Amino acid sequence: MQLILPMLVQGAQMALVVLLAPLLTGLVRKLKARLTRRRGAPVTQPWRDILKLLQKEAVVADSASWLYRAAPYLIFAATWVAAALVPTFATHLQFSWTADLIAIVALLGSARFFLALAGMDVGTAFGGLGASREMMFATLAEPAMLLITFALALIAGSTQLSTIAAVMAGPAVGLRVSLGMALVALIIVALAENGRIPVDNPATHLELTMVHEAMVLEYSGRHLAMIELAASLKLLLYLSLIACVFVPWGLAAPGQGLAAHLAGLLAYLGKIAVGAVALALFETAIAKMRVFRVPDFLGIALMLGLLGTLLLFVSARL
Amino acid sequence: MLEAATLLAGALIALGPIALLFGGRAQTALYALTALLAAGLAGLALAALATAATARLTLPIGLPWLGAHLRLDPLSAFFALLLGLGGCAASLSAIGYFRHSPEPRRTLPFLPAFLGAMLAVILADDAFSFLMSWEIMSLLSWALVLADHRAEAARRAGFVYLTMAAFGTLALLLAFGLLAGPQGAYTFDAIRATPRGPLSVALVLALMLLGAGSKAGLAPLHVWLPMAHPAAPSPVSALMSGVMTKVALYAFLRVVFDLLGPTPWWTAAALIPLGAGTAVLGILLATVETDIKRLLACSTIENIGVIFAALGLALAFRADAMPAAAALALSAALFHAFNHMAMKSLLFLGAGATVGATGTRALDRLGGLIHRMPVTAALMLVGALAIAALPPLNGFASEWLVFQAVLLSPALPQASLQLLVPAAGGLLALAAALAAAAFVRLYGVAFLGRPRSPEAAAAREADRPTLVAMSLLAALCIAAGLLPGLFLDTLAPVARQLLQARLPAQAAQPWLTLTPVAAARSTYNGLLFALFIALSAGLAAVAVHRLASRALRRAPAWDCGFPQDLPNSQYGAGSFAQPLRRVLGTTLLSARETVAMPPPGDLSPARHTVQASDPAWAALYAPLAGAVEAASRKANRFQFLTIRRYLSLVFALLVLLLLGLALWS
Amino acid sequence: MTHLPLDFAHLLAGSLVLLSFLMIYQDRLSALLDVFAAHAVALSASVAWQAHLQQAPHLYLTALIALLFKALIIPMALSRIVQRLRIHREVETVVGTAPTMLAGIGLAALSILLMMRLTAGADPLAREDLAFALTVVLLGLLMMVTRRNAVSQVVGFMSLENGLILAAAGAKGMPLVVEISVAFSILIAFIVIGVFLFRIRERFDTVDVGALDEVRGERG
Amino acid sequence: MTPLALILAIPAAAAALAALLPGYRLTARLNVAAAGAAFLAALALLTGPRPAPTALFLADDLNIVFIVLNSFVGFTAAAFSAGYIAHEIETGRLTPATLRFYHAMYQVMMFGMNLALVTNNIGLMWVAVELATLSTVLMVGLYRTPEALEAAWKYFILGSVGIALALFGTILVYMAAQPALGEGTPAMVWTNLLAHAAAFDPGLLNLAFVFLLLGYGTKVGLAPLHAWLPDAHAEGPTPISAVLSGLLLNVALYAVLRFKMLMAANPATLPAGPLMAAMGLASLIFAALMLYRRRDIKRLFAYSSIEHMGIITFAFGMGGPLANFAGLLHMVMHSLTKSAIFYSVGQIAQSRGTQAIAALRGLSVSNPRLAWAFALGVLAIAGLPPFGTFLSEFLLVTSTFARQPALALLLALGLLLAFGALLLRLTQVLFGEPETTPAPVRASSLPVWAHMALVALAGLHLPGALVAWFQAAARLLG
Repeated sequence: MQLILPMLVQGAQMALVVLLAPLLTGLVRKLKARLTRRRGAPVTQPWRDILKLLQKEAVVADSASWLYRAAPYLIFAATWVAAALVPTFATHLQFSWTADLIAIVALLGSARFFLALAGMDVGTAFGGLGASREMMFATLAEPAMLLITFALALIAGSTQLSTIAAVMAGPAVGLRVSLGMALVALIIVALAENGRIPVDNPATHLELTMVHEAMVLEYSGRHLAMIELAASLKLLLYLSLIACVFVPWGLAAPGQGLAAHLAGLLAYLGKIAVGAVALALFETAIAKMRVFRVPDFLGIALMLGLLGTLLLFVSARL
Repeated sequence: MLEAATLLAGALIALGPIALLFGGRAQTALYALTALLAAGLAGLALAALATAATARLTLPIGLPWLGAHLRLDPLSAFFALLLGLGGCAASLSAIGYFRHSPEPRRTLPFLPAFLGAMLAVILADDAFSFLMSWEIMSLLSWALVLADHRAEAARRAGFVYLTMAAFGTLALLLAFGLLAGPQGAYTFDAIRATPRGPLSVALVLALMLLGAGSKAGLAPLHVWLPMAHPAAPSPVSALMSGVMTKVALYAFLRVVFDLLGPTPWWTAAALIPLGAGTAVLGILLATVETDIKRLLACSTIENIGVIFAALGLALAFRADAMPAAAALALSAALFHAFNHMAMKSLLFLGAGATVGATGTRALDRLGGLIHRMPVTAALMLVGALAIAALPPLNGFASEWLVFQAVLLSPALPQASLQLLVPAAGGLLALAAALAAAAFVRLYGVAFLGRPRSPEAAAAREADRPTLVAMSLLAALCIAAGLLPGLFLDTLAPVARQLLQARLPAQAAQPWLTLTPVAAARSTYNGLLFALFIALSAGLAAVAVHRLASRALRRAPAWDCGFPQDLPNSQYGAGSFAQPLRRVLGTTLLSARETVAMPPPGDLSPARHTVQASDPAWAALYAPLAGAVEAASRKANRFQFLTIRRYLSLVFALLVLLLLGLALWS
Repeated sequence: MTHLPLDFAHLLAGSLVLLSFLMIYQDRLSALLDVFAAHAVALSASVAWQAHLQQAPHLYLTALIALLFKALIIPMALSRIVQRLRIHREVETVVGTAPTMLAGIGLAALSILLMMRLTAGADPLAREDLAFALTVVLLGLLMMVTRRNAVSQVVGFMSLENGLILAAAGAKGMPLVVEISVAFSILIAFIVIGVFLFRIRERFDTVDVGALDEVRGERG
Repeated sequence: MTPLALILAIPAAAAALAALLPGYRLTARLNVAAAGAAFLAALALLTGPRPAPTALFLADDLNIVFIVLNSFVGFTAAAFSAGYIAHEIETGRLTPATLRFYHAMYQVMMFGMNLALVTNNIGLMWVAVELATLSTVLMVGLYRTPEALEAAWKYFILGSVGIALALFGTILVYMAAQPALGEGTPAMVWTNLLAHAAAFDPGLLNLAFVFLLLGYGTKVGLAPLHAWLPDAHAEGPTPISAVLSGLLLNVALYAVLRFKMLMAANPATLPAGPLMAAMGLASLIFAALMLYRRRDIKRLFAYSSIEHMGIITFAFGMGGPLANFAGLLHMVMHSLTKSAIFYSVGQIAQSRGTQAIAALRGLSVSNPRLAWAFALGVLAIAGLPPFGTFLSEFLLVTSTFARQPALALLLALGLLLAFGALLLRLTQVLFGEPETTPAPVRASSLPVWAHMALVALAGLHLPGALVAWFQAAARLLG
């Protein structure tokens, strides 16, 4: 039991995130449609798209190399592994010790690295455009993420997500300004990393405003399916991350029974749903920014992350 | 073992004159012999690290009444290992690289001797032998930089390089003067035994930062590095960036961590921002650089910055009696130094292969090389991933350790350090993210896309020895990324020697998980990471191919329906850098874009020019050069005086001295 | 012992200084050469008086050499050169005569100050002699520095040497070696100067040293 | 004859012979033979028993360093000159008659320098230094070009003023010594002077030192008394440039050192060391700046000689066992290296037919061997290892920094400035594409390589006996 349960939890989570991710995307789209008084496609539409794409023939540009064809699988795998390591409904994942928060973020960086390379592989203007902008956003988002990590680690004394979640769920933390700042910063980073409004518009194919879509413009068929799936997974991952760190209640702890795990799962689904609603509301309420306004936006996250960290020192001194 | 290492150093140095005599005839044999000796050195160093013993030897050369003191301890053994591995790969690659060199005498004698001189620096145990080897090392690398002496840029680079090297040596000379005292106690043992006050510590530290820092490429003394490293032939660039900067690091470690004795905490406050700033500046320069080898050299500056920041942390922890944390920071720095040796050598060799195949260093004339040079491209991908600090490769493993050390800083008692370190951590993260951008750019522009010039379209795969050397280095990168614990255990004796502390034994951890402090705090397992990714990617691919479609059709690129045939319509090096140049470069690099648009009706092409410059040039070097120029122009008037005026000078001095005498008595 | 011998030596040395000042004051080459001849005569007298005081017969020889060479031969030779080379008859000065005189007075003050402060314990005769000698040396240098044409510079140099001989003669019992060497060096100096003047005359149209300086390897 | 007497007799006899013998080939051989014999005599003096000091002559640890160095470089310069001069005859720059004069003057100069070094009488020393100076004046003007004559004239005028000042200083020393030592020769014997210096009038000694420093300092080439030096080096025959830089400057410095020791022996005098250190530093920095705008390669190295004399004077000015040792060593290394450089420069100039740096480009392509010799020489003079200059600069900089940090910083600044300039010119000469095809070189490369080998050997391993000897000499200097 001591060994099997974490293994089971781990397996369940891996399956769960893959299944859930396209549904989350579908849910957000649906909610946004409803908010703009459209009926919208069903929640399962992303899944249908993916399955459809998987069946199709892949059209690859003449100038594309092997990297172009391998990248979608690598991107998917890296994102999946990262998502599998963020506690969703239980903290005691079998392999949670494989990576801490920094490594998870870096793994997403690896995925982005391959995505950007794939965007440049065909040798078109759009791919490069998307890649260069994506890397610029990441350049600012990553330090912000590290400072958020720093603030969290300062409170929890650890960068292991399970430990952080356990500490945050405990009574010792309380309400802190720093945490609020970290939360806001994390949300900003999440918006940027997932190419959501106001940083990027996942629904656009308007040439000059594309970032993520520009990179994957040449992809088709199963390759596109893998990339879409990876993008959905990434969104889910960030929501799970926010949920796990800032609302860690309901997470099943090691040694608890099946009921606790089921409760955890329900709580998790609830949290994700709330997150989806919040995201849809936010995206509907706000307009997309110009590309060169985004650095200022991300700069806010950077400042908040730094302030959050420094304030912790101040409060610790007081 | 020290005797063997000394013999190796002697043999390598002796190979220089031998090569000079034999000329180009035995080129392959000589480079192969060099590679063999270097490999032997690596083995020897590994054995010495394993035993962690300290050996001493005195040779009757060098300073007359002192002799040359040599010593092999874990610290020097670790750097000898770096040197052996880097030297072996570079010499291997040299076999192929120089095979068709028109003037073999311009590199052949210097390369082995350069390795030997670096080894001598590492083995030296007194100030004189140390500085002598140090300067010989600079001199030989200078000769190598000038191998392509017909290029004006190389001559200029050589001049700036050796002048900076002389500056550094003078700083070291002063530092050792202070350490040795007026009686001239030049042996390291004597220096170690002398207690010193805070002023002296501060001076030595400042001088070491100038001396070793200028060699390593610490800002603002880094300007020579992007000039000199690329100007040399690529195997030499690999050695200079991969190994020689580490020798500079060794000098810093030896003096500040070993000879200087306890250092106050504020030494760290000086070092950490310097390192973090260097990292950001270096990589920012790399993101706008359009010359493939210069880009790599700028990235060297970044990594040196990271290492120095980690060393600063180690100093802080040591000063505050936190040996375990200090050992973590030091191990992170050393591990990163090792990783950088492997990945930067790999990248430089690959860049050399690229330049050799296309005849150009301009990124904007490359493109699509992944089709023409598949092996080089694959190996370069490993290097690019590694240096961009991405898991599961080795660059990430060491940067992760650095961040772990950063995360331990809240325990430091000094408020200024508490505030400084998180900010520095943010800068390091910025540098890592920028590195990813820089290497996506390098790899994407040079190896992916379509060829931008006929040379790139006709490129051929690199020569076999270079590919072998690159494969070795790539294997090192992968091994250090997947099994960082084993590497960290290997360098534990160094931390124990310098700090009397070490990391927890990594080999004992379950699954060889990297556990710098405690399992509950932070762990990372590169092996499992890689395994998971490989498994899930493989699984996904197999599943998709089996269960869904495997049909594939080649077609022209879609490109939103308006495909452009011209290869220049691709994103190039300049365009890729544009967002970052605008966001960060405008202020930091005073980047400017100007568009000269012809008036309506005029058929001449519009011009878009981009300028970006290293702020250190404008702030420091240009005024200095101007001052020397002005002073020499003023002084030069004394060459054109009449005899009467010269006599007036004599007369004036006489009267002055007599006046002084009258007033003095 | 009365003060008389001392005073006389003092007087002679003082006259040398006075003549040095007179030389600075001259603005014509011929007059300058005349004053220089007088300078040499004064030197000769001074050395002879020292020979008498110190009972050092070899100093008479020195006095004689000074009289013959410096008071007669050299001024004559130089005026021949001036005539033959058709050199400007004026002494070309760098700064005006008056500032030069002022500077000379300053130098004299300096050397006297030096002697008074430094050599309080020394033999008074030697001391005052030395003060005057130093003044003459410095004035000679001053003349070399403030005159443009070669002939007056040569004269300045020779008056400087006169100062040296004055000092040497004043030093009690200074071995003969020195006097001979002084004479010797002046001889060689003059010969070589003559040789060079000759060559310079051959190649350039003037012995103005300033014109010589136009040629130099570093320009152009 | 004793070795001491031989050192003087050989050049004197050779000078007379050379003036009489016909044919430049014969006199050239005589020149080499005499210089070689003098070198052997110097070695005999070094290894044999030291003669006791007499009223005229003296041999102690200090001046034997100078004598051996002097006769060695004199010998190699003569050997180099033999081949060099033959080329000058071929190109018609010199005539056989001038050469006879040249060889005679060479030996007169050697005689003068040796006399200055071995004499125990400060008056005689003065005579000897002037003799050496005047003979070199004549050799500088040997080519009779306007430039050469101008250089000789400048050298002569400035040298004469130096002569006069030094003589005045010598007279003052005598006057200071005369009350204590009595009238006549004993008051001019250096060993006597040193023994009784404490009883001398300090004021007079101070005054004397000012004049001696300026007088002999002119010969040393200390700024701002240096003006004659660059032109004399640049316009004279190259072997003479080598001898000037390698020897004459040292001899003048030797004179200054002797008087510095005298000053040090009287505690009431002003400190001579700081004065010398200041002048040395000024020369170093000034010459370093001057190096930047040189177009003539010989003038470049002439300024470098000023720079190094500055370093050496600074070292002796600092005093103390380490700095004095460094100063002595640096002086020897500088003499060997600088003369080797001038030999190389002579060969290069003969090969290319010009001394203009801009026209010497691409030497490493056209004459690789020459380029190696030249490059090693320049790197050595710039103070790089493995040469002895590095050893001496190492000792000097480290020991100075531990005692006087501010001075060491200035010293380092000067060294760096000079390094930059030399490197700039070295790069310019060695690299790039050569403009012209080189002419064959006649002069022997053996002296260059012999010197460089010695310098490299000194940097790697100084024999213990040599070290003990130099340390003893350094102790003499206080």
